[in-house]
Amino acid sequence: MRGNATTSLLRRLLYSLITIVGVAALVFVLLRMVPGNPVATLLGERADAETVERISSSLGLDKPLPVQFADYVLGALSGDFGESFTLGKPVVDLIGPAFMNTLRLAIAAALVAWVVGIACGLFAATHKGALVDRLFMGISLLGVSLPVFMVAMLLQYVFARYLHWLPVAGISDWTGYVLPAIALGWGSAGSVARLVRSSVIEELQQDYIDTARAKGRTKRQVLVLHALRNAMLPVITLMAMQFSGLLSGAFITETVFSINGIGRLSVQAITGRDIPLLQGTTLLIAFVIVMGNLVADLLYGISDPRVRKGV
Amino acid sequence: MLNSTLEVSHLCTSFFTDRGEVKAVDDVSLRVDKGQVVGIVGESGCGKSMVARSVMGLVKKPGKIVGGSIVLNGQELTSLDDKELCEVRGRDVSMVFQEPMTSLNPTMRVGRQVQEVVAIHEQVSKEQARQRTLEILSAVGIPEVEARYDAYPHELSGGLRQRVMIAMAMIMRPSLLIADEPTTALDATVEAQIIALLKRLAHTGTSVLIISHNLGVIAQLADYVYVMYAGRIVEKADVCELFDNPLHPYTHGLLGAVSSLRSQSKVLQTIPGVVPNLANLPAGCSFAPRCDRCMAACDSVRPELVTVGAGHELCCHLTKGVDVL
Amino acid sequence: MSDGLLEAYDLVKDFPLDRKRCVHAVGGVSLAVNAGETLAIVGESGCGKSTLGRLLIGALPPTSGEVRFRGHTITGLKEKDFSPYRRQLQLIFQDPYASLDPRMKVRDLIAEPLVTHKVCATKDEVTQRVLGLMESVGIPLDYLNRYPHQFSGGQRQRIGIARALALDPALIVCDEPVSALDVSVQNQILNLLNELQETRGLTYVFISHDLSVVRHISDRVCVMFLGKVMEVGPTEEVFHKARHPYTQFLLGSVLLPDPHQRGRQMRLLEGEPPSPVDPPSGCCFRTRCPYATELCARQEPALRKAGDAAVACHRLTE
Amino acid sequence: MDPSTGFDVLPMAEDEPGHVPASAAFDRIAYVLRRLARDHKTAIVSAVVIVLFVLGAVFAPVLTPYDYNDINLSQRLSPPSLEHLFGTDEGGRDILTRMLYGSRVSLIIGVVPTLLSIAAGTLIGMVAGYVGGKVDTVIMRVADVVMSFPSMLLAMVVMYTLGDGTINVFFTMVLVGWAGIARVVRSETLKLKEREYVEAARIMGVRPTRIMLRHLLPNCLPTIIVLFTLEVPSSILTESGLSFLGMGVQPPNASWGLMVSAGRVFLYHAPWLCFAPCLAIMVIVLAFNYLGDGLRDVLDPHLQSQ
Repeated sequence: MRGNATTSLLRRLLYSLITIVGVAALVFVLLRMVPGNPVATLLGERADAETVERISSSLGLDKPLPVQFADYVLGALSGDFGESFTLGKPVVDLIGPAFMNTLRLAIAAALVAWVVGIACGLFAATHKGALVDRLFMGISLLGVSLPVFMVAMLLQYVFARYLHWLPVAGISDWTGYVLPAIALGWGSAGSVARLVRSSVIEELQQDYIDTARAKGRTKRQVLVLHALRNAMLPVITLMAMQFSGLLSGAFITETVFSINGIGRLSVQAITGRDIPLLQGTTLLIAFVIVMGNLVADLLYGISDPRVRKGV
Repeated sequence: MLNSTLEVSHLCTSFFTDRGEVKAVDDVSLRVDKGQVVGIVGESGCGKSMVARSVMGLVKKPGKIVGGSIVLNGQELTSLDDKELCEVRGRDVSMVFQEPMTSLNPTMRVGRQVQEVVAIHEQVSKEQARQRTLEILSAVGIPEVEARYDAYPHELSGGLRQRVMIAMAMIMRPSLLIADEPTTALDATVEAQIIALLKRLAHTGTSVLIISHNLGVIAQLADYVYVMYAGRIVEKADVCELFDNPLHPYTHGLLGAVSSLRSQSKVLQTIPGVVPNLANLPAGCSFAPRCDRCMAACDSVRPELVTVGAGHELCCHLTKGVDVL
Repeated sequence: MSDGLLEAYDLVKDFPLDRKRCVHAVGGVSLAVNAGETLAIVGESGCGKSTLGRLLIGALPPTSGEVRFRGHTITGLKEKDFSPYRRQLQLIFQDPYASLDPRMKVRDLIAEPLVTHKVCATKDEVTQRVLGLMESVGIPLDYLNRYPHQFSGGQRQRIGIARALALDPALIVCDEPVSALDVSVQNQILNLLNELQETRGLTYVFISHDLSVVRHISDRVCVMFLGKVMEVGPTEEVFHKARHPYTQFLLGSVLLPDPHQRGRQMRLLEGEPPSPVDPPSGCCFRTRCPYATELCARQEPALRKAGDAAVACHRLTE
Repeated sequence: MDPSTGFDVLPMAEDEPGHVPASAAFDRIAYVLRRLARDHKTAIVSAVVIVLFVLGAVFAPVLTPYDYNDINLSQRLSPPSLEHLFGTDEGGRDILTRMLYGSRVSLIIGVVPTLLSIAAGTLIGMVAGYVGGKVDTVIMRVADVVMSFPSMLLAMVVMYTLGDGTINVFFTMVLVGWAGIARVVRSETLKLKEREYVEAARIMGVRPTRIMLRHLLPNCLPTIIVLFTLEVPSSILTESGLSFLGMGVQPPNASWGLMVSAGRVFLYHAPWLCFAPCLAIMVIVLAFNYLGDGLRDVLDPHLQSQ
């Protein structure tokens, strides 16, 4: 049994590794499909052919694609992701601090999403069909339906510009995280609430709930002691995947609130046509997502004895 | 009065669907005496499980008990609120379900699931509760209880799981055990084991209400039998009387169907047609469309239960004719 | 074994669980089905009886061993070569709710084998054949365009039977065809199967766990345990003179529908069923057998003739 | 007929009168509509809203006297009035007009790539699920790679390399979209494959392609329909987000996301610039989600809410 668990863990790790290499290769190929020489685009029309040539070869852009890719992977393994075209610094030095900003934002957003989402979902599930249920589900659908920029701008307008309770943009202290966290977490809260609700309702229809009731447990006890744990299994998976989503999907939130995170950096890299930087951020984001999926898998395995024993 | 553990009278349980009211249990009265094993027999969809659920107070929406009374050990259950019912459930009356596969919580160790019952109804230390759990687990015939205590349901065979369910139901020594098709999902050899176990339990003084579509199970276990058809009791009698002298055409047909399997005849006896849709019952006797002795009155007038012999009651217009006695 | 319609030689089927382990569903079964008879395969869940049924008609490829139909090997054939045998060998499923595509009408369900094997030249001919089949299994003809959910369990099973009959097969494997049905309806289906056998000269392999049904319908019985044949012989012989301990236990667990026979001592099997992933050495029943000896653990008993039956037990030879 | 094998006549439910259904599809659509009208009135309303949006997009030139790019600097940033129901933008262009034209972008981008992704995803997912083995492993690894990109980022990268333009937007969205659908269809196929009726067909000798077309596809259809109604709004949101970041539709073409982005600067002096397109996005996305919700309930494919 134990040997099984280890091999399945190893297999998953291997799959994750393959996925990351696949992502890296895809990014690499995509970015080199740009028509024309990126260096020429970067330097503008003023640059003469010789300069373009020189810079291209210093960047290794004149080598065949597989060689470039191998170079890149080898470099990446030793922590060298190249140097940003536009900002003139090593990519690592740029994405490191940016990632920390994004991480803090994601944690705050996850907190918002999960606390609100789980609470609303539970409440709706236990009052299925009642007015609160429909109200909460209506709001959660709104949560999934509103574009992030709209929520962000609305929050900014009301709480920062109009009421002056919180800063408009940028981060000087923790108050700076409040509005972006809500904007970013809003949609996730909606989907968590919906999943919690449907999962709890489904679990409450299982046969073992009758058994627990037949033992003399009250409805509330059955919910807390029996249904909740099992209902949370799919939710845990969703949350793990969501967290990586929050870490990687903050393009708009970071742009609206001027937070120097990975999302904003990626947007800058694209507008600046900065290949090394974009490569770095994309790879980081893909890595985060793959890790999120891996953690989701593992968490599910740990929390469900049926899966844990490899049956 | 004191002699009966359970007294159900004129119980009506209905489902309120968008096609209107469906009477799953329609004016059912039954009685389980102390130490007695009472069986309810009927085909799928006749409402027999709903009787059990009504007694346990576990009728799910959109179902509801709409009338009648359920008296357990002198206590009226239909007027209790959920909290009071919770005290009764598991302590005075308990239930074993059909599917041992899904009736146990998949993510909780079985020992804890059994022990939980004690924790709900008594103030005892964890160690004591554990001790009692181990005792009851071995009493229901589970080998290596210490190891099984920490097992998850999926690690046990179907037979062991049903034994765990029975242990759970019996740990508080309730006065009434309801077993709803306890062996339907099990293999023949395991079924025999579980029936033997239930027989043994019945001898310890617990009253048992056993619900089954299997006449073999009923014949082996029950002292007194109720036959249900389309939500109503159509015949009730002592077990030997019922098997020797079935009077209702439905009972007759059921027994005939089973016994013709054991006879040498090439063509088996059947009951034509299917169990009717409860939402759309005929005006008269529900069995009339399938009955080979159907008379004019059967289509329009609903028969009532009439005593036809010692402890033998029948719900059929034939009682009025000469055919019966 | 030469007069058999269908013969199986040392059929083995393993289902891999992961890289190392596998479920030994059927472990070396040889048997013959004679033309016109009903051979019942009985056993408890997990004994491999359904798998064996599927192996017999070529619905599953065996891990090893072979099946011969009228003397021709049908194992390992290409789809094109197997096609004519496919028409001769059909299956009726246990669950009449799951085995009919909910999105197809009765006419299409019954016509599917006809269309697949291009039996009929015209659409009219297909319809005629479908109507004929419906009549022979007792489905009112005006239900032609209904969907499965509009029928009861018994009616659906009739549709399943009509579909199995469509290609005029020689042999039908009935996989627990009545275990999902109520007693009264069950008998209707059994009567129908009997009637069809007489009128069409069918051969049945009847898989069931219900001994009273088996006793009624079969000519011969094959008792299986953990993928192996324990005992095989004429029905009356097996039921009256059960020789294998497992058969005895199986018969001893039958709950008689007769309250007067309550005193009869039921024979209860001890212990837990062994795992098909890791079966016991020697005789697979020995872990639960009260007569097990050291020989049983060492050596697997072969099927040996005993009266009209054949039994796989060491006790018999002593 | 022998009375002992007498035929069991199942009573027909009231809403299934004895008449022979004219056509399966028609019957099912009627049933779905009836159930929606009873239990999910919001879904019906949503369907109507969606139809209105479609009509608005199609008849935009007829519905408004202005052109979407009529610059009129004398009318800059004028608030909503009878003349300009939703006001005008910084170039004096009528916002309602621009919104109507913008809805063309949103609807086309919402629907067309989704249809393409669903077609591709269903095909790939069904083959992977039914064939299994190495084919399945390879397809699912590729899907994993695609799904490890946040769709927005992949869209941005593709736009960056291929340049913007409707075809490229389509291409990107299909490239991102098929994987998720393939995954759902695959798991549905795996489930259906185990059903006895599929086994029955296989035993009968029905060819794999026919099994997929006749048995798997029709039974996957409810799932696919619901997926469609859920994918459309997410595509609309992605497009609006891209345009908002300036990476989608380029001016002077109108797109809701682009209008919000342009109006952002004037949020405090002329909030109507953002208000109308925001509202439009919200309404159309909500409508699709509500419709999907209702359909999921009525068609009951076992999809978890996403």
